[in-house]
Amino acid sequence: MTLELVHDADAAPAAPTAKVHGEALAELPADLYIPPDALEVFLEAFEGPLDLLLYLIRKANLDVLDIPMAELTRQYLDYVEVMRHRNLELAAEYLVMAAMLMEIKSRMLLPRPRLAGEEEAEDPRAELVRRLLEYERIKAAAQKLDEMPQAGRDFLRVEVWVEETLAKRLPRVRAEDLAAAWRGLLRQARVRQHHRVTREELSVREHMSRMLRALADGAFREFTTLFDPARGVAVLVVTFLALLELTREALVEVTQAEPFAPIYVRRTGEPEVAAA
Amino acid sequence: MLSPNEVKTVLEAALLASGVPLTIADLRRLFDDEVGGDTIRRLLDELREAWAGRGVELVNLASGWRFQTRPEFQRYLERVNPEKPPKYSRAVLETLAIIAYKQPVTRGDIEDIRGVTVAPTVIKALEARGWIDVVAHREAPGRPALYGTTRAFLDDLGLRSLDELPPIDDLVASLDLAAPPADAAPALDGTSPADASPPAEPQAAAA
Amino acid sequence: MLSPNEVKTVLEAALLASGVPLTIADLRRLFDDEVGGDTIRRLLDELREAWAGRGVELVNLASGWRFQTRPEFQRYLERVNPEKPPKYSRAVLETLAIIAYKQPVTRGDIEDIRGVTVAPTVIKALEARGWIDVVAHREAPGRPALYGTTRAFLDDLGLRSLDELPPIDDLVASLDLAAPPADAAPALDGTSPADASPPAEPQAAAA
Repeated sequence: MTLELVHDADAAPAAPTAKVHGEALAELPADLYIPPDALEVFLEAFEGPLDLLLYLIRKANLDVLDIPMAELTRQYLDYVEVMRHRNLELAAEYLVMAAMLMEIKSRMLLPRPRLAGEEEAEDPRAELVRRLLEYERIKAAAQKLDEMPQAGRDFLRVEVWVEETLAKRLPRVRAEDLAAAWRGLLRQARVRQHHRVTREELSVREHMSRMLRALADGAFREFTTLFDPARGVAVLVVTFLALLELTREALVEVTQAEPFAPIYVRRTGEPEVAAA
Repeated sequence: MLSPNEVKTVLEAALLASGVPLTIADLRRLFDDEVGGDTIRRLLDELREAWAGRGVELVNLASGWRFQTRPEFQRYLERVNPEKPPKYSRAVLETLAIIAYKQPVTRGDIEDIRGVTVAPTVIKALEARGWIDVVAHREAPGRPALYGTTRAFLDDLGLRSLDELPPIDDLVASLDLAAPPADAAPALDGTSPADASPPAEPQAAAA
Repeated sequence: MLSPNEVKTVLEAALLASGVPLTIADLRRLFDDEVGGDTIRRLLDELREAWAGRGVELVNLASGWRFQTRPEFQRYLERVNPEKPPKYSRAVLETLAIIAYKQPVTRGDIEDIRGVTVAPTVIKALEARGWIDVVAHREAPGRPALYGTTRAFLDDLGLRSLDELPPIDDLVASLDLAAPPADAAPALDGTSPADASPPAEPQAAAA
């Protein structure tokens, strides 16, 4: 069995640490003697039999690709024995691994049959080696992941307060929503009346509202001041229609002292006292 | 020891990353209290000036300093905000539609068209939004308020005038409602008394 | 129409205000899609440069762009921000590494690699952090859940994709541990020594 010194210090495993009598213990003692107080801590420090095996291999500078099975198995069993003497609850995996190591060791002692035309039979250690290396790789990966900058630990997300007090979120309404609402109304009612609303009528109604606002103070207004010739004939006509409609609905009062005298218009009813 | 510029960089990073306002005492802790409160205050003022004209500003609140977006940028930000904007209920939308298309109308008119009572909260919601207001009172028992839409309503909907509301006469046609009943009355006549009452006394108007 | 500088100001405000990374599509919505993706990308690069040397940086992550503090400033920031994410045990970290590098994997696969049972709390801790989730179920007895890492995992580690994880192959270059096809029954051959890929011949490792 070869025993090569393959790994430098950088390959040394992250030694578990423990405190014994208040003093930090950086690594397992070489002779595998484990101070009783530290044992429990060490047991917890290993993530399982593979981790323990890797530790033993790396600590003794064994070649993981050519493991001296007898030596490794002995050390492993010693360790497990110490744990059992301490009556520590030993995870089943440790015992399964012990059995596996002994099986490999015994197979190593048997001559390997070579069949004609075939490659050399598989090394009994192959599967163990593969698992150890894969686990070691993952251990390294875990360490590298942990070293990467991590949100919340090594850097913080920037999330500036969004000031909403002045620009409060309000429902958005599109003109189409109104048309849809109207359509819904029509459908519901199957219309008791003829709710034909044309663009023209809308204009009239808009001017009705506008005129009522203009007359809000309840004062008389001269008829011509309600018209804005600058906006064109169509608007003049619509404004006039609005005035007629308002008169018909008794919302405004139109008065003329005598023919050709100025025509006055004013809102009917109380002025907008409540509006304030 | 950090230079004033380095201190400023740390202050900026801390304030940008903090979800809550930070007091001067908090900010001093960034430097293990090795930078004085006055220095920090001065650097905060410099920072505030440096951020002028950006979409985010540094403000001094009762509870400390914090970065916050300027309200003017809210309209952009809410477009990416996954949060759903609130929606008006059907009652509010229908009421608004009736006021928009049939103004000026009273609450009674709206109820006639909708066939249900209109809760005062519905009208209030639209008034609070500044989209409708009382344009007059109808000369009828109880002198009900007549509602119309406002300039703000047109602005908020991106319309120049009510003409730009989607026409709905073609809709009526599509619903086979084109042929009006022979005695078709204007939609709102139900509540509108045929005989107009005489005008009221002119009175001082409320501003 | 906004000028490029105005667009940049809005982009900056939106990114500073967003707790989650924003994609180019998200950012285009800021402007109702009226600014092209290329323009936005260019302005983001300008912004990133403008922030060079500050305590906060603009980064491009798996799920989009985000502002975050630079790790060099963490030692200051953690003095006012004592809240820290959990420090994970080796069991959690190794489980995470297996899922990250070998996904998708079942709990059984993880146990095969680590050689010990994986406590449910370990999986739960990673799920609670939002770093892993169930991506599918393997067609095998019991239909075990297959775990994979999430975008949040990449975001939290400042990565754009899994390719940017640190390579670990150089560690054991001599061994071919290439994962078997994903649909092969056990993703990790630990459970089936029979058809495991042949381990490398014992080689003299250079000291």
